[in-house]
Amino acid sequence: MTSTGFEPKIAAFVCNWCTYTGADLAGTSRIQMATNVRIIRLPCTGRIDPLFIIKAFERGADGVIVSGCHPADCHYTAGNYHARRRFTLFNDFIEFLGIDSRRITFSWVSASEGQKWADIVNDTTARVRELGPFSGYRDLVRSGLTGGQDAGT
Amino acid sequence: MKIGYYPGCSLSSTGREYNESLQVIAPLLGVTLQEIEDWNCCGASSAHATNRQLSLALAARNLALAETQAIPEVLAPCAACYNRLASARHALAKDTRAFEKTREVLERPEFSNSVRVKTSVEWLRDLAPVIQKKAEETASRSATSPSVKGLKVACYYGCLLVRPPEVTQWPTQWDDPEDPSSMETVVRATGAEPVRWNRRLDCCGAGFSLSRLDSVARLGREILQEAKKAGAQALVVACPLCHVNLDFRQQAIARKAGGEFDLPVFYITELVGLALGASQAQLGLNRHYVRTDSVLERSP
Amino acid sequence: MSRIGVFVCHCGENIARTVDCAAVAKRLAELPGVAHSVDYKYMCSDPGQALIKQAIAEKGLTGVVVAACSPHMHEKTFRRAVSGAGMNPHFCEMANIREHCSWIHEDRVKATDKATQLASFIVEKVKRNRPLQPIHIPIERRALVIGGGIAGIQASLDIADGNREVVLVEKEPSIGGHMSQLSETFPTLDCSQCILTPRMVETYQHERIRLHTYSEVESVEGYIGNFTVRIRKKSRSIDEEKCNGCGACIQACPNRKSPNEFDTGLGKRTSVYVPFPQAVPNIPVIDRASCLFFRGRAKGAKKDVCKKCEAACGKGAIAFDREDRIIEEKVGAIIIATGYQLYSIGKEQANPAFKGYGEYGYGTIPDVIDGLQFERLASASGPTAGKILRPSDGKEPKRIVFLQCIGSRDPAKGIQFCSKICCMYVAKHTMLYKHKVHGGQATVFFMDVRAAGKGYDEFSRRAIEEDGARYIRGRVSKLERDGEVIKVYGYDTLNGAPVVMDADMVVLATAMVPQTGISTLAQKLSVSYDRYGFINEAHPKLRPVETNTAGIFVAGACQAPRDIPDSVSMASAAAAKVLGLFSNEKLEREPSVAVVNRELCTGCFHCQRVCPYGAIDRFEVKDRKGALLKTVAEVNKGICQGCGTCQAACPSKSVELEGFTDEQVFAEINALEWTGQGVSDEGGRR
Amino acid sequence: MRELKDLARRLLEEGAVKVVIGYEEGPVGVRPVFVTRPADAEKLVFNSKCVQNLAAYLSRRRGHIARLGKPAIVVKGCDARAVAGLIRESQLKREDVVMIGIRCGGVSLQPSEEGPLTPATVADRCGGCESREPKLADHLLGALPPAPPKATRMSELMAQIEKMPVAERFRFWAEQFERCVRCNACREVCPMCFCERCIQDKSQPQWIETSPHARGNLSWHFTHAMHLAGRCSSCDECQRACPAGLPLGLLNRKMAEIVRNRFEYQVSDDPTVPSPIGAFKQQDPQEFIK
Amino acid sequence: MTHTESKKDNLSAAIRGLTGENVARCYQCGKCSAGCPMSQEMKLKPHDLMRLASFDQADRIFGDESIWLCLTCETCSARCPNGCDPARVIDTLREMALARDPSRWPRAIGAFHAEFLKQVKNHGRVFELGLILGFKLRTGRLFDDALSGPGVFARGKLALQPHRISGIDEMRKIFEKCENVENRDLS
Repeated sequence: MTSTGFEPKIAAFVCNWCTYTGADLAGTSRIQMATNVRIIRLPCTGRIDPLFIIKAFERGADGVIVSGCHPADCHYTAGNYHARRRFTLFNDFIEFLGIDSRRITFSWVSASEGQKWADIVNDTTARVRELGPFSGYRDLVRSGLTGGQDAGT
Repeated sequence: MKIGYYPGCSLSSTGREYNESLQVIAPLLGVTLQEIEDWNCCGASSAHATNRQLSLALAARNLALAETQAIPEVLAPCAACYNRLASARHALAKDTRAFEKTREVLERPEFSNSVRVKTSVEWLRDLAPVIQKKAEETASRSATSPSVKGLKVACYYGCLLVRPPEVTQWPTQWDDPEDPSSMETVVRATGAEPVRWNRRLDCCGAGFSLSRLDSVARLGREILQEAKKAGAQALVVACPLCHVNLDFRQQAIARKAGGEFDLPVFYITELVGLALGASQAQLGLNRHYVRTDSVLERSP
Repeated sequence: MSRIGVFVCHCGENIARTVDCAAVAKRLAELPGVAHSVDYKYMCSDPGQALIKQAIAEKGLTGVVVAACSPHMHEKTFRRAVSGAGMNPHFCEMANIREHCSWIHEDRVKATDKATQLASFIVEKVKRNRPLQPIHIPIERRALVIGGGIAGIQASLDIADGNREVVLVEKEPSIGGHMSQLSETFPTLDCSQCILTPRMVETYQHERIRLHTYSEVESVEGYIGNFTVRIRKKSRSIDEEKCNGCGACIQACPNRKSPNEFDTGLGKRTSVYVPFPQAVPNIPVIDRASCLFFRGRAKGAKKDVCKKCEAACGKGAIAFDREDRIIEEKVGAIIIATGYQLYSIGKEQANPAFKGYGEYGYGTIPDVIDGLQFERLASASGPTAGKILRPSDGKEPKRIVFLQCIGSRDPAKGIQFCSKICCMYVAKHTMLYKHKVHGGQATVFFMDVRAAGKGYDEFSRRAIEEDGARYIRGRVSKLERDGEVIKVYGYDTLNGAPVVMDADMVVLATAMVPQTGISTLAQKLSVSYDRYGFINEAHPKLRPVETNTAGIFVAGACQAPRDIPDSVSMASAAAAKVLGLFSNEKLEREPSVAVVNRELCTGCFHCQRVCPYGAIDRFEVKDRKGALLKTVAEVNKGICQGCGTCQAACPSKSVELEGFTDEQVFAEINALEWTGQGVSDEGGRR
Repeated sequence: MRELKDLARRLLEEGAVKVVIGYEEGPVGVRPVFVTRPADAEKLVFNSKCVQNLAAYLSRRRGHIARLGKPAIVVKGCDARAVAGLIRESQLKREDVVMIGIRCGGVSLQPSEEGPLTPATVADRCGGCESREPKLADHLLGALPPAPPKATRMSELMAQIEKMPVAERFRFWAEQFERCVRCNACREVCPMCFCERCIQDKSQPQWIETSPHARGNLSWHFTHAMHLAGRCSSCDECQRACPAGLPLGLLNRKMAEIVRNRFEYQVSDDPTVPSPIGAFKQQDPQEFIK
Repeated sequence: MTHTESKKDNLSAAIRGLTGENVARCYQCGKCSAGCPMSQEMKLKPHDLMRLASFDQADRIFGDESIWLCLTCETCSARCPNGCDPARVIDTLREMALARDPSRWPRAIGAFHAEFLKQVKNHGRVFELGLILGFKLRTGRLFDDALSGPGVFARGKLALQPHRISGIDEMRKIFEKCENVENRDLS
């Protein structure tokens, strides 16, 4: 379902050292991008519990971005490696639950990759706009409704 | 043991004796040469200088033929041919775009670029133990036949044999591109003595053997002078172009330099042949311009 | 009920241009728990900060949200401001509506909505912030310095003179490092040993410097302020207490054939030896590899051989059976100053990433030497007593060719960096040569002359203008041994002609690379290093002498190619950092660290497995009678860096990262629902 | 099973253990029993109905059992994996439990299931079981019976779900989760659920919506599966215990498969082999990360 | 040298497109020219060519015969410290020169290449006697040295009959295609 004029709400969980700083750089370089993303700053991707993503969907997010330091660049040396394993489980598992993983973007964005951050933001926004609101998921609260018609997609 | 064989144009004419001597020693070393059927010129030394795609295609056709004739490894005695085939193989392996284009040009979609190319030097280097053994046997058998024992020779690799490193050293480094030793190993196996000298890797200018005689003369002179200075009685080469330049042109060069060199130039295969007791005629030594028998008799 | 104050900054036009700051303030005022919400042109200005302090006082705020630039920009500023008003600084947070909003959007309406929501996130977070007190860790106020070259010596002296104890570890038998091998130093041409020796002695005699020569760092444990270091004191086979450095053993030693390392193999030494006359300490070492006695033992000889040194020693200080000893030192800070070594052009390379120079004969041509060897030839205390003579035949070279950038700036050989000091020491070499061999001709092949530094360019020009060194711009293609001489095939790119010349000696300015084993040491210290093994600084510009591990600093050529003045200033800088750290008895640390809830912790120790710093210990919970109830995780606040990986790993969430608790994060997530739209007038929509 | 009874009695008499956790015949099939008096050792049985995974009774949450004193426990190969898990995660010291291992020929879906095992009645985990002999056990009883028949229910259902287009799959699970009443039987019976306080009960902040609607239920079962990644001993007790008949075993099975494919790890009964979650390799897969 | 700033033909980009060689990598150390056996005869030495190429000075390069003096001994490429491949670049420059204007060939060298390739095209292999004669006709160098004279035949060094390979049609095809391919690429 692609609702015209629909503006997706996208939550971004980013690490403080690489991606948040990368996003700052995008700002200082005045790189224009979609307004749909709301950044939530965390110290490290290692801090990110996959359930945050589920929570975000519960609270009305239509898409989620998760981003941190590239492997080997972690400010805390290994946080992102542990995060990566969790993300792998999450990514493969939600597919099985029928949650469309296209609603979630995992990425590594370094402090110097302002442009990459902008691209991630724009691509994700465009993709999620295409997929439409994630009402199917939110509507799971209304019982009787089984299906959240094409909630997946 | 069997190995594919790509003679190349020169070995059927100016470099005949290279081919002949190779044909003589191969069986003596227990190797059968399987010539690639209907091989074509590798394109050296004009194609690469004028049309890259052509140089790739010409070389690749031979590699493709080898593949279809189930030849995993090809011996390319001519250093120029070796360099062209090896370069092409390397380029096609590294550059998929070129690879696809070449397959399309050849109209040989099945071509997979799997054939490895070897120089006669690498090939003989690996056979050095065999050569040494047989050489000693021959020596003990017939003291009469001209021996190369103790003959002081300057090993001349020329420019193309080990260059450029990323090509000739690929997929495996068969010798050090700046300080090679394979030729010396072979020479020692024959009983001759390699001398230390400085021009082993310098170009002799053969590419211009027809078009720029002065350059050729200059480059040839430097090589011959250095070899003589190092006390060499003869040069050993592995490239017909080098041979033409240093043997056929030697007199001309000497005339320009105002002196005499009288430095026989052996193909490495000829040297091995002599050590294995083949006759000078068999090996085609009579085709040389600079007489070879003198040094052979001189050497004890 | 919390009373949050919201302060929306215009940042002049930077934010106001695309965000309707007034509207943002107005809308946020509607948020439950927001007691005060205003906008102002420059929040970071003094009046701006005053505005905040005033509001805290007057409105009795419990938290402050500044919607302005990136927290990386001004978080400290505003936290300082609120604590100035008596509020715990951790009740103040920033919403980034500049870098993350006004600067990257044009649509005023959307930007205003977004700014509002970003700020609301932080409001919700701050509502749940807790007062955090800085963490204090006791500091062991002694420093470890690894490496006794000029950098290590300087750092040690500075710290010791600053009234703190220093443990100095040097792997060679004497301190002094490469500087002690140099003849004279640029740009002043003063004798290296004349300026170095006094400092070596001072180091040795300093009451607050504990010197461990011929020793190496075995292991390092702990964290900033509290390191435990184990040091291997290699056996000199000499009793250091008894030895008085008379040298009788050296006189007695019959085996004089070992190459002299200090003279870069140009000279010979005995098996029992002091590396050089001014060695500190002046205590010999027995080189077990070459000593007849030890070789005899190794061969399993029935009875001991030689022992002439033992006989000669009046003090009975020869101790053949002395073995290595491991000692332990507690320190609060560490300075790495292990220095460099020279890249060699040989076929075999210590670092597999490097290649040798076949075109220069792989180092087989006897009269092709490196810069350090030339230093020894030029040095009065060297094997030739300061005469420039060829290693091959001891003749005086009339024509020396110097090649710069050997290895350096040569990616094909595996090294891309510029070694920085070669331009200068080659210039120096040409001068020394000229001064010693008047008729001699020095020729230099260079790519660029990089003489940036006080008096440096003047110096290198002098080599050309006064001392007649011939500088040819171009790399040399190959070196050939041609009987007595070395043929040099170069090219003069400035006059556009090939250059072929004969040289009696060729000196290679080879690249500076880190000492072998640096990576092992770096791993022991868990500091990062680059692909060459150079220690990485924490920030290339702003934290040049710190490493990425708190409490560990770096000085000298182990961080990058450095000359003496650079190394010394780095060393003093590192020392200053250490003294700064030591100026307090306790170390104050950012309080955002993990805390375990002992009630809830089940002790599965997932947290321990994922912690990048090993900051999680096991803690035994006992009842009053001392019976073990359970073992739970405990965070060592000294080590924890606050990444929060433990919290994500904890299934029951019984470990929480202060400053980023689940409550705070969830508050932000939940705020996704509140857009702030419609609560205000058409503020954002004009 | 004579040797079991004798061993149990001996252990109790000698005071080597204070309680033997095993199975006894009850009114409706076998049920767990906690034998503390040597005489009661006669109660103990082991047969193809002993489907329960008793390891759960070792977890610290069962304080009343712990208080009985050092336990011995009857384990099948699969149960041993759970015990190993508890040891691996320092919930239990190996020396603090006596494991009575029994060579297993498979068990039935339900403890009331009489008669020989058929593909219809055999428990889903038994087919192709590779750990019918609990290596970790202190005592290993019985001879190895013939391998059990293979049940295909789960694998078929799995295949079926994987064939579905994403949306349909979502609908399938939505329907399932809708039926969950959040009785938490799945949690109570799970041997690896030993948290002092389950995240589901965490209220400040609330991680998992407590009201039993499909969305809250999804986030609970999702979380449970995530927490079991690389830990689940795949005893399927959650599924057996579920009154609403949710195919919960599928979730854990899927997760186990992911862990196997991504990190080449399979939960074993060797407590010294650590789980891959909590470790990492520089070269871990990350094709899905931009 | 004065560089005209007009970038009308972006030579460096073209070279990079064809070979992947980034001529800007050349830092002008001159090691290539130092080792080049021909550099003393070239007006533009290898490193000059790299320099000019990186400044897109096509006219300067193609207006000079230096590129034709390269023997492709590849000493330059073997020893370049910064991983450039001048030999390859020069080959490419020669190709480009031809594509622009074949008449730019230095007579002798051009004649040689032309005759050589003609041989290969017609026979599949080089018929050296033909090559020599052809070359002489093209250049009119009938009497200077060259591989002729009785000696050569006496030694049986030159075959009198060209050998024609059976895949000759294939060869012709290859030539035609490549010529097109190249024209496409180089224009």
